[in-house]
Amino acid sequence: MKVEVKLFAVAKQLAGADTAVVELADASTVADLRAALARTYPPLAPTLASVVFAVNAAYADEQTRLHPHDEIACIPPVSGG
Amino acid sequence: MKVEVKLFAVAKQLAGADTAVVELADASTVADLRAALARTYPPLAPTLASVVFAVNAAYADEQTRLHPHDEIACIPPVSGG
Amino acid sequence: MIEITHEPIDTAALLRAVESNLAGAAVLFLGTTREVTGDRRTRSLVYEAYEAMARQKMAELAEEASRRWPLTGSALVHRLGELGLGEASVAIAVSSPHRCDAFEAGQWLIDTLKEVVPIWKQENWADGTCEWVHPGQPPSPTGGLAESAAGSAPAEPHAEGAHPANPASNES
Amino acid sequence: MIEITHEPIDTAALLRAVESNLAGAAVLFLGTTREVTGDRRTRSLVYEAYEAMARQKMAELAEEASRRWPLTGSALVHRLGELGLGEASVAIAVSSPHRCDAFEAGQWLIDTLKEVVPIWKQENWADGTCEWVHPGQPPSPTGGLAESAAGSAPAEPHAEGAHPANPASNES
Repeated sequence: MKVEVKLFAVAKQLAGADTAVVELADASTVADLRAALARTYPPLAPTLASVVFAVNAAYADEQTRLHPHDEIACIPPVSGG
Repeated sequence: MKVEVKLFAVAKQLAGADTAVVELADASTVADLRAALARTYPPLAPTLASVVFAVNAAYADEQTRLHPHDEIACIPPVSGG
Repeated sequence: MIEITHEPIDTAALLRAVESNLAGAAVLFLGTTREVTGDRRTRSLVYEAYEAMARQKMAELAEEASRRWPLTGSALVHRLGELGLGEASVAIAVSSPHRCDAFEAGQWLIDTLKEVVPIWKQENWADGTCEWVHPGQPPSPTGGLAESAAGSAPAEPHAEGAHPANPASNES
Repeated sequence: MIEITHEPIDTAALLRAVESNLAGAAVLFLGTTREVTGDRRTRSLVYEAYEAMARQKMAELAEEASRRWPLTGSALVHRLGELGLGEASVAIAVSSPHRCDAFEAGQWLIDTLKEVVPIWKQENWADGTCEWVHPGQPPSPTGGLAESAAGSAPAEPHAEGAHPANPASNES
């Protein structure tokens, strides 16, 4: 399946885009997505160790399974406030 | 010497006046003032145990000596804020 | 900015007074007239002050806070007269480079103001009675004058500004 | 009142939003753009958010604060876009019957907002460089992009919102 990942802050800057698109096997997890992003977007690789992911606007862990229509976002360490 | 004492809140209410006037010996202290007020204004007596006095807008203790032109105030427990 | 006023407190003016390019945080505290205390209802509060001394004490508190914390601004305003429900009787604003200091200084300022600044409030209860509030003295269930005059007030000094779990009066 | 806005924050609106006859205290916190951090000067900050999730997280924080403290009102507003020196990026107001709860809840809300709400700030330094601020990653002395791309970022998870004694960026 093809998933789109929203990018913010330094991740958006490094990728040069506000969305990343990666091809994943069905029933892939967040861990699989992390690995696929590093392969597909080499400039993102250094920062991926410190990001977390949100699935449908909730923080996800590495085991969370992804589905084709999920809203997925890459969340670098936050610095609001 | 004759001294005027500013009264506030329940002390003003009990005395029915915003100023008390008492006659003191020269070189009297705040302790002497407290005793003189109780004699001169019996309605104030019950509340005098819980008040403190300010002399020239600073909190005074029982040993503070009073002078004829001091600004003296009777300060019941405060409840601002 | 140190002020005693009979007008409604202009909170925007306090925030402007503590603005600074060196500040990363500002904290504004408002003490407001609460309707319900225990099972009693307040209609209004009346505040009275020994004004000259109150202003001086408030200025001393601002100076002391600036010694204790790295503040970039402080402002204290107390209102006097009759206040309706929800109205602010006191406003304190502080600013600082980092937020911890602003929170700590703001809390210290209101706690200490309530201990040392010569200002008094009178509760006008909804049942028509009214009484002066004096921490450390037993609250009167029936209004202030008769009860206080009846004597037996304890020889307790000024209350130490403790946060009362079940205050008998309008006490933030 | 939960809001993400590109306009200057209306602090009076936050205070009105938490007004209540049951409140004896209100606390307003403002996070503002500080000019000086260590020996560096900031020209402006730019804030970006994952807006839908940020709004949802802010609403969750307000609900959680109301479970932890007896609040009579809460309001959270975060501004996005470019902010000049002294401008407020975030405002939090809470009210409660007694002031301790308003201070504690206000401090918890800003601490937790800084940990969990997906919003990011970019420092535009006065020397012309700019960089995204990401707590837990080493700050770049020369601007963000080149340094970050050069790698060796530690595998540290999101910072736990500790109050940094010497923050490397505009951090209240």
